[in-house]
Amino acid sequence: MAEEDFTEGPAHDSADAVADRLAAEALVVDVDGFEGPLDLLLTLARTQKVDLRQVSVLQLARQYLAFVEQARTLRIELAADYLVMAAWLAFLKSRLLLPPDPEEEVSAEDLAAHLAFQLERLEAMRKAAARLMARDQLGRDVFVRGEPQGVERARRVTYTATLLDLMQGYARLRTRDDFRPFVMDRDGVFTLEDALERLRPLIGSAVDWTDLMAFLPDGWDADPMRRRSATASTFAATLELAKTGKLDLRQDDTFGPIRVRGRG
Amino acid sequence: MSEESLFEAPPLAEQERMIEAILFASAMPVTVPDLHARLPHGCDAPAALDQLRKRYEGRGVRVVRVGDAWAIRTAPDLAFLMTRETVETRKLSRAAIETLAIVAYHQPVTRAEIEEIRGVSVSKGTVEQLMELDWIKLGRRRETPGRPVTFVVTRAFMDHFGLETPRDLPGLKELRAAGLLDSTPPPDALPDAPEDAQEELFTPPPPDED
Amino acid sequence: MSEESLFEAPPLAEQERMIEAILFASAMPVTVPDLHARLPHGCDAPAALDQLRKRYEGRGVRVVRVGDAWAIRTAPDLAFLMTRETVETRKLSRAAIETLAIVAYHQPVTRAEIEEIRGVSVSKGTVEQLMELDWIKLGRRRETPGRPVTFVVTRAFMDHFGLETPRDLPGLKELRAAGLLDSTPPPDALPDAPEDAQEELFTPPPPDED
Repeated sequence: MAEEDFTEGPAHDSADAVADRLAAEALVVDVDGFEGPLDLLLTLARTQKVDLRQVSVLQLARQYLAFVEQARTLRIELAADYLVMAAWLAFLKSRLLLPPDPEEEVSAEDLAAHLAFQLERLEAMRKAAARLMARDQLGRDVFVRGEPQGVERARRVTYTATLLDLMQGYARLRTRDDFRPFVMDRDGVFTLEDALERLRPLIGSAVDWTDLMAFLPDGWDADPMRRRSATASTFAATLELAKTGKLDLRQDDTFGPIRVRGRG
Repeated sequence: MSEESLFEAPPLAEQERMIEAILFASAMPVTVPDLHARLPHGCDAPAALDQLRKRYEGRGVRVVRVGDAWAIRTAPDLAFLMTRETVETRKLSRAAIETLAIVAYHQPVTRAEIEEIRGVSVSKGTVEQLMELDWIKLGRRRETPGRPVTFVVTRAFMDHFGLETPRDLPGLKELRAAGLLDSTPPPDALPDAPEDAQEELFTPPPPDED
Repeated sequence: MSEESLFEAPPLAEQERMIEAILFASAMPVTVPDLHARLPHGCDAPAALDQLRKRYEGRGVRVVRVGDAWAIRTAPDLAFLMTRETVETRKLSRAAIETLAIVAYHQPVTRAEIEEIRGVSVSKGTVEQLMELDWIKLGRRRETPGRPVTFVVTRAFMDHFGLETPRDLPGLKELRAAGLLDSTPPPDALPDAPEDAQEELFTPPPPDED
């Protein structure tokens, strides 16, 4: 595939050579523009103007070492990986020039072939990247819906509970009930409010003096606790109503029955 | 390109494709003057729009007029495709379960009674949630001072929990047999006399429920 | 839901309309499972998509496949009309473009492999930028010593570059045939990317891989 024979030494006699030299200088000055030694090697390989499969690795090694040497004379600082590559290429160059050593596990030709493969692969990836970027791209060549209609999310929540949850919940409550801290049990208490509520409608009809005990609610006189509570609150209620002028109270003698009369 | 357009407008079918692409990609409805500004010189946007509109008749999207502009919109009969209902299942809160249990075991029951049994006030939200779930409903008013409303469980409640009647709910004895009530004294000893209540002062506190 | 399935799926033409509406409404590609989830039960999205795609051949917009998803996009030849919609994108660095191509052609690929191919270390910013663009993402870990993470390209990448499948990458077959996508480990003596080379000074060589 070589389009021309290339000499291994530097060219002297053509305009091409001048151009090559200028290019080489540009390379050195532009060392920051390279993406590492492999990139530099690929650029150098291109100057051989051959298919990368035919590239002369030996020549490439010389080109690279010459480049590094030149950079050194120009006092350009090269990154460590350029120098590592230079050392390795110097080693490869010497191996390629010597007759093959049967003791060596990896032949110099294998190493050279792999380097050529790496260069070819990098070149292939560059071309692939260029082709990829040349494709029709979204937002540049191809366009999406300008007025997208979002999917409305209607979220519905359902609650679950099992019969076991229910039973456990109830059991929990009953358990707590058994152990609840002491509170006044209100079952046996007839409150002042209850008594007022009860007395108000009754008092209008009590035109004559009536024993207070007659106003106790039904069923509250059997149990002494309940009778005491009902009596107390009914008495308190009569005091309340007497104060507002709804009834009169009288007690004829100490510990005698308390009697009530409505004022109409 | 621009030189070409000076001479001849693209064929109407091509104008139609162009408008189709413009309407599709535009974030807003596009007016006819706007279309003319964007199309090659000499195009007849109204004629091309007319064709495009006919092309989309009966399709999943339609070319519609929005004021003095044009847009592509979803066909109204397919609007249902644009909402997606997600159903999320959640466990009922402890407060709600307890309230529900009390209504189920004690119905008809007033809010005050529920609060007395739970020992805490019942939030409005809890009752509302249970009513929304259609598991409890209002029963008859209690014929006591204030005529408080009562709550009862619903048919839906019984369906959900697989009960024929509320009486099918396991009783305290059964709860105990199922190991749900193990750390407690028998229910007969429930405190209704103050003596019992006082005894409790000396009973060690129950183990942590949760 | 199970009751619904007793009903027949809508006719194919109707399914086509529905898919048309769904794809028009979305700026992002919609997957086939997603379509099935939104369509009535029993629909055959692939068959309807096939019809829909044919219907839009040669139109101003096209039905395109992006992996297992589908989208409607404007025809590329009409890009000149879309100057208003054009999105200015940040110019990608050469390193980013190459890294993207390597991930696309070699996926799943580890960072070390990318570095091997480019001959330089990959900066963190490059990978981050590509991940931010949602063009590459983490793939599965490689089951080799160290279990390194791998990178793969995303659906957004395919959508952006108009690829139906990762196999549609330009020149993929030729590259593969030429052996340029093989992961050939370098012969021992080749220098690696600097960090790795340094690491190896201190790390014992990994056990032989199978």
